[in-house]
Amino acid sequence: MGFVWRGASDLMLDRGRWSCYKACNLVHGERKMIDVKNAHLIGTVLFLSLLPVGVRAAGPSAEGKPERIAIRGGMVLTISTNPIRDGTVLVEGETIRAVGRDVVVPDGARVVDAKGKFVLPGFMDAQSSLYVMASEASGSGGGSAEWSVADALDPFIERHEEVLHQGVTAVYVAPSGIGGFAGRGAVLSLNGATRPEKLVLKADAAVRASLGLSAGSQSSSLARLDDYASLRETLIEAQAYAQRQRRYRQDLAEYEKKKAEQEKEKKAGDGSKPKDSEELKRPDKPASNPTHEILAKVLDKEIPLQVEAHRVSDILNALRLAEEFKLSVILDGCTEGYRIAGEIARRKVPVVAGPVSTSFVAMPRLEYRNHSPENAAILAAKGIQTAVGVCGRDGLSSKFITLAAAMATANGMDRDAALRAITLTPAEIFGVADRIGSLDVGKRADLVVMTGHPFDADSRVEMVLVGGKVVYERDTTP
Amino acid sequence: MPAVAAPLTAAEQVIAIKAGRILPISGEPISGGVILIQDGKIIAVGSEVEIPADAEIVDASSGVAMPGLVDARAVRPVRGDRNEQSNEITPTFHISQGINPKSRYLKRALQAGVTTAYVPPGGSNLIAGVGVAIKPFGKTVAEMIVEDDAALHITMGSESTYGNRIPRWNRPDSFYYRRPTTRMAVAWMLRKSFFDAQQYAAESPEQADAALETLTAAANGELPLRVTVRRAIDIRTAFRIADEYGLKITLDECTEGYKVAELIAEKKAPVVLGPYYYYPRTRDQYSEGREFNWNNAGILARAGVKVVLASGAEPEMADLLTAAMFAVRHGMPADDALKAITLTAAEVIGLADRVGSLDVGKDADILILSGEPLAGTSRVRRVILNGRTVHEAD
Amino acid sequence: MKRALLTIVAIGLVSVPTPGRAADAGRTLAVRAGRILTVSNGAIENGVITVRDGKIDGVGVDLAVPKGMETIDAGDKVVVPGFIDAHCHLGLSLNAMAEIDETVQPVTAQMRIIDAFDPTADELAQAVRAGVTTMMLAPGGRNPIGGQTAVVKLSGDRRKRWLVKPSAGVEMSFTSDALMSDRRPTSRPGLITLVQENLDKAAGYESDTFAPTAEVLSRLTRRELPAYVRAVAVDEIDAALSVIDRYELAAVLVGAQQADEMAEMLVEREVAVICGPQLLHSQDHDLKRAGRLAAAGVKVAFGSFAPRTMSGDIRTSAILAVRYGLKRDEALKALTINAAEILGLDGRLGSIQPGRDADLVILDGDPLEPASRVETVIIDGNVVYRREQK
Amino acid sequence: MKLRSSMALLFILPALMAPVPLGHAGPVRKKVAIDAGRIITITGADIEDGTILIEDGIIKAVGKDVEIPWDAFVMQAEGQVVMPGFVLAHTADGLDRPNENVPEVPFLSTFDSIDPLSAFFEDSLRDGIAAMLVLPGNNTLLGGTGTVVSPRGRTVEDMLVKRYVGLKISLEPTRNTSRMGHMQRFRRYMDELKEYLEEYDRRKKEAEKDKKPFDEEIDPRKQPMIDLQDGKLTAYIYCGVAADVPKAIEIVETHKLKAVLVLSPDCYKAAALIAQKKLPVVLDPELIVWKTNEEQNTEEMKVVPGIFHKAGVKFAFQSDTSRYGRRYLWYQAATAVKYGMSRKEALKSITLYPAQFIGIDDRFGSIEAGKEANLLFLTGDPLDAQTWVDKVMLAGEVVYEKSKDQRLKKLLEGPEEQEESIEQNTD
Repeated sequence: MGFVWRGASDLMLDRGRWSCYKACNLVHGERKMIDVKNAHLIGTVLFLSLLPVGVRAAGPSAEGKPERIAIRGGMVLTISTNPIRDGTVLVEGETIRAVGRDVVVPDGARVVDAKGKFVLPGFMDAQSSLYVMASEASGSGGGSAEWSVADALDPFIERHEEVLHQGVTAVYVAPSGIGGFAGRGAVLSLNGATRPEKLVLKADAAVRASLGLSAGSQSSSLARLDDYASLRETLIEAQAYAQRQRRYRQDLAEYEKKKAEQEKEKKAGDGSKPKDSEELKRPDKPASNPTHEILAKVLDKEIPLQVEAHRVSDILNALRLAEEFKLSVILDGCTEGYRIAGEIARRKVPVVAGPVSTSFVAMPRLEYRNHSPENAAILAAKGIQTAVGVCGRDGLSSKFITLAAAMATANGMDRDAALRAITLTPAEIFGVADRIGSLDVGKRADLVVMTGHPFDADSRVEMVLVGGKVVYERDTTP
Repeated sequence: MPAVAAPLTAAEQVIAIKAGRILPISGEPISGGVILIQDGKIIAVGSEVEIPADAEIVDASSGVAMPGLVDARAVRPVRGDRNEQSNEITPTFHISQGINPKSRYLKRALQAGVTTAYVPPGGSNLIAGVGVAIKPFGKTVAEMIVEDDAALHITMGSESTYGNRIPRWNRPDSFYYRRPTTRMAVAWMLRKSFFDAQQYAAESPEQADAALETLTAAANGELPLRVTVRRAIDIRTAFRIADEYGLKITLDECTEGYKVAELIAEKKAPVVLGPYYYYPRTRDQYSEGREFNWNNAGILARAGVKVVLASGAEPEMADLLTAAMFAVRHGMPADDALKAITLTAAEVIGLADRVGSLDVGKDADILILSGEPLAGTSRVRRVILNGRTVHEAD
Repeated sequence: MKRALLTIVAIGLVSVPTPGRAADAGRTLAVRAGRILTVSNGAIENGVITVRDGKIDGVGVDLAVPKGMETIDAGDKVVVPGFIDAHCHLGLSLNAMAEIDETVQPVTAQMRIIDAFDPTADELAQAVRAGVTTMMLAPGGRNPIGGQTAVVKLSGDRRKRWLVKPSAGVEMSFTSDALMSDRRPTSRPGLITLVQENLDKAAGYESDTFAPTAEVLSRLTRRELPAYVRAVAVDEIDAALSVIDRYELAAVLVGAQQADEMAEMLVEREVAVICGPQLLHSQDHDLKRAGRLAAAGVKVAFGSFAPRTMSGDIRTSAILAVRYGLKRDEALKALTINAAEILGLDGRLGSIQPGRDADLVILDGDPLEPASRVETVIIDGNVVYRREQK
Repeated sequence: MKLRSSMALLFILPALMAPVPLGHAGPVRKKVAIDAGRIITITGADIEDGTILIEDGIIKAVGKDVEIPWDAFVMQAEGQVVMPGFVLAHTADGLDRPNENVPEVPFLSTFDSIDPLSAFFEDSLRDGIAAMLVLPGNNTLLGGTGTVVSPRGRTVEDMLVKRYVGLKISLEPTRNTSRMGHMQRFRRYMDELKEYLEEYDRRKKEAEKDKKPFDEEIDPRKQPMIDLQDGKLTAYIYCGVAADVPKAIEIVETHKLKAVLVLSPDCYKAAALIAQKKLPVVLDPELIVWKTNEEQNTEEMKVVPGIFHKAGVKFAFQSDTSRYGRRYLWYQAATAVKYGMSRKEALKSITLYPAQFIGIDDRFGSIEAGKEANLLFLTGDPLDAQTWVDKVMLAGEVVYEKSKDQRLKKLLEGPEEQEESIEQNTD
């Protein structure tokens, strides 16, 4: 990619590519294959299907058998393995069937020629607020582990497709409450569904909490200790709660057993009194508490705890929490992480670093005072599992994900690491790597075809698949 | 909608509108007539108008054609404060400088048939400044303005006293520490202003004072005076002061006008009702407009007052046709009601020579409706402004 | 009164240090690079730039480099003119946004931003790392007439050469930021009236009477100083243009987001636009505006508005604008020569050609590639930043 | 006593002697035949110059040539249009304070809060509303149960048509609280209820097993929510924004509820979704939504009823006490017709459909033999703005006459006439 001077000539080049796409369509002109016009038609249909109106036009796969798409001859960046030159990705229905150099393209499959193009997994913004209602994303205080971001989603927001068109196919969103527990975050898929539960790829991907966040221009110096204390308290309560529940279950079992025995004795009993006829008392049920139910799961490492912390002291506190309660913690933001990268690395805590540049955020927080654009690079270099998020001023900012990653490389991050940091790594961190994040057989077909490497300014997204469906095709008609 | 970028001047091309029915407002309805337009002006109206061969035909033979609506009190197309609060008496204030050419309100009003809108300054200053008449189409304010310096605005009653206070908690140097805080002071300050204007006119000092110039102009009737009043007592006070200084005034809002209809008729003062001429909504109206009458418009009209129905501070959009429809429902004669949103309105804002009726020589601002204007079920099909179709319902 | 006195002193102190000569007399430098984007006349492959006395001496492919001349060999890297941040508030204070406007009075033309500038502030270092060599400091836009902007170089105060223009123009604001509920003006018409009153006064200003504000504004009406006018929405731009026309001001629009909708009016008035940080906008159609503006023939530059964004982060804006339709060469001009012309410094800055200041940036790739890193920054022939290799 | 025309006396007096015919009250012993210029039956075709025969307040026959019994009192309405009274499927007006500020109060009933003398009911009668479902407001999570009343009489008992109808659930969180917290509250409540019932059943079973007497009552405060789950009550779910609609659907599906959605204008975005779930809908009085298209720099008019009609959603209109047409159901319908909805459907949406939604279509909503005679006598076409409600008949009894409407007189006539009319009153 390097730095070849690209001018208007590049557009011509694109046209060139396009016409050869046309040509190859004519060459193997299978019946099922759609010519360019239809391709656009379907493209637009599906595009429309993303509009808030909610008209969900069924794609070509409307009829029974799963649709097959073969993306052929591209530079396939699987992320999980080494890049494959002119490789082919075969998509069947929802999932990736085959990836490799010599994949046999079955008849009836739609063939997309990706010669000279890049094929990669869809990008994931791990610091997004896409689909979250503005009223809920305000970061106003309050919140509880019980709350779920799924209740704050607005599937009817406009322009979300603009993000999709930049190749983003998944985002992680979480309640934005400041101080203490904010609520449960979720990984969303940009499939244009009009029902939140259909958008959600993974609910309860993490419980979000924050330490030492300042509200606006107000210093958090007073709040931070309180934040930490309240987090601990709640977690201790949750422990006690979990214990109570466990004991109750034991006692109940005990009771049931004894009662059964008594029954037996009564039956067997020949009128004469049973030996120990002490009146059995049924243990009374401790009140159940949803908040603690959730936190119990956090304590059992079923759900990771995502802690937004920026200053060194807050990050250290987060790490302390992790150790004290044996939690699996995800550090979010982690602005001053570069100062204690060793500490973080030693504890093997994953980090969602961001923003790469304070230019992304609406109004720089006080915690950004010691912000360094090299943060992500340094953390990654230390071997920390590092994802890069946009952390933009609104949901649509997620469209800048490749820009953010590219800027990370400009500040010293390894190119491949940076690409991984917006695909597989966030997927791993939020526990969806079994389905998305890389181009592996069996994974969901969330993938992007680009005219060049995603970090090159001139690269354009040609095509986006979500769950095997073509949800976007760039209109290259002049 | 067509490209908003296009200039307002229309082409030489003659346009012929065939209408099933034409309501010229100025004259009797014509059934099965034709309107010819050229250079944005009406060049012919009637049933026996023959259409030039090269004319572009607009076929509305199923519809009704009437003049574009005139909203004589549209307060919405301004962003931010509609008054310069730093002073109570600001005659030099031009609301035209505050108009937002991209105003959503204007685009909506246009689709509802408003082709001329008069925008007054806000009501929280006693003498608020001068309003402007615009056509809601164009890229810059300059393009839109039909008549700047259209009228000087006075607000009586309690609204102009809002915010004024004695400096108990706030900085004593806050400019809100000032008169008026009572109706008495309102009247007194009005008198003083016009007295000063008289003095100024009398000794005409070499050092010109724009504010006093404006007041003098208003006093001499060169600049129309519009007074926002709601309660009957304010209406009476307004006339008292008007008589003292020989002012010709138009009354805005006038919620209790029906109580003093005869007085208003006798003073020959036109009345601009709205919003909700029969149903107070805004806080200020509610504070003083409780004693309303659904037939305010009808009663005033029958008493011989020139009545205009305007949108005022209506939250959604100017729905003048609906306003007229309900005015009629509540007892206003139908043709008065139609005039009230077209010709009479045009007269009150001083543009009767250009808009408000379908007459030869006037601007080609024409509405085409699917049915009779006062029927709840007929909708705006097409809006023509200065001879150009600026909205067409799909 | 006190304030007035101070400003007299300030104005008394106006002293533009004559650039060049003095400090750097005789110093020379040669820069070899795989690619030189001169901006003024195209790209040169494998070229050399020679520098003498802080000025560019020669540019070319086969240029004789005298023996022993200090040489930077940038290998296959790219050299571009130093970027110019056409509008920012850096080096002012830790809490800049609060302190850059003297809001007690609405009209403070006599105030000079330069008097609040600290050339040693460490946030400037970050701007340098981003490849910015020159920037215009401006008041914050919460006053209708806020004060005088300044142009400085980021060479630090080692030599007293950082000051380019202590008074580069007058910052005006027609945005709602300049309206306050408890200070005149509270409304846009009021704002326009206020500005007109002051400009009228200035028109009739004689130098013998003492009135610092009028004195400054008179330079504005005489077109000796440009007006940097903040206006974002169409109605604000419309209002601004009405004033600009009335007093025939030499004006530049600042942060005029919706300017593309009035492009042709700007073209016919030759009014340039300093675009705000593009990351402020997240909607496609907003991101396309900068491109449309340039395509319509309006001269475009970028301002970082830092500390609202990261110091000197104008390259990101250019990159985004390119992604959304701005031509690449236009984008590079916007970062360099256009800004220089807007600031009236195209004789000194913005292009790589003999006689211009030796403000150079070396990157490891094309400046409009987001992944390209700034390797070395040279100001007036002195290396002020070099990326340490890890 | 007011002055009355002798003609009116003839049939009003017996009506007054008779006990109140509505609700639990006994019927009118009387035969009435209406000669109408036009009859809009809603369910069938319109009938020109038709006759409606009423006996004991029940419609016996409708048609062109209905034979009039000799002992029937004949009402002449040649010049007039007779149609079924309007039905309002959802309103929180006529309550002193519609919202309890404790979020979970399903056990409250609007029956205890309805103010029979509030101007709202007087207006409603004047505007031709024959029956309405009064529910709690839109600011309480579980607001309480509703009451169907007719705008007549001086006590709630007089007004009562049906008690304990519908339970109000509002998904719009009370001011500056989070939607996340709001939904979580709801789920908490349902979980606790489930737990409670499980425990209750367990104790009951145990008691039976041990042959102990079991006289534990179900907590009455929980009863309404239980009835809701058993389908004895219909949920009226208010959606403040389109995004609330999916949540409403989630609730309906997970708890298998009978439900009517009460929608804010913004919810037009979810029309397709609602259609697909076949849920009945009560529209907001605001029928037009303006959408700004920044790219095109235009304002687009979204006609809410049009969108729902196209999507195939069955809906009822709603009126409120604010300005202009929003006050009138007929105007809501007219507006829908103005933007392309069929006249028949529009009329159904203010009569039959709402009656069906609130479960009184056996008595209200259309002119058919066997239904109660809840009729409007209109001076003209119902969708014409110049038409007035001349008479309102509820269960065969004329309860409103424009000619005797003193307040309307006050509202429409100048001060002088007012004085006169006041004198008329005081004799």
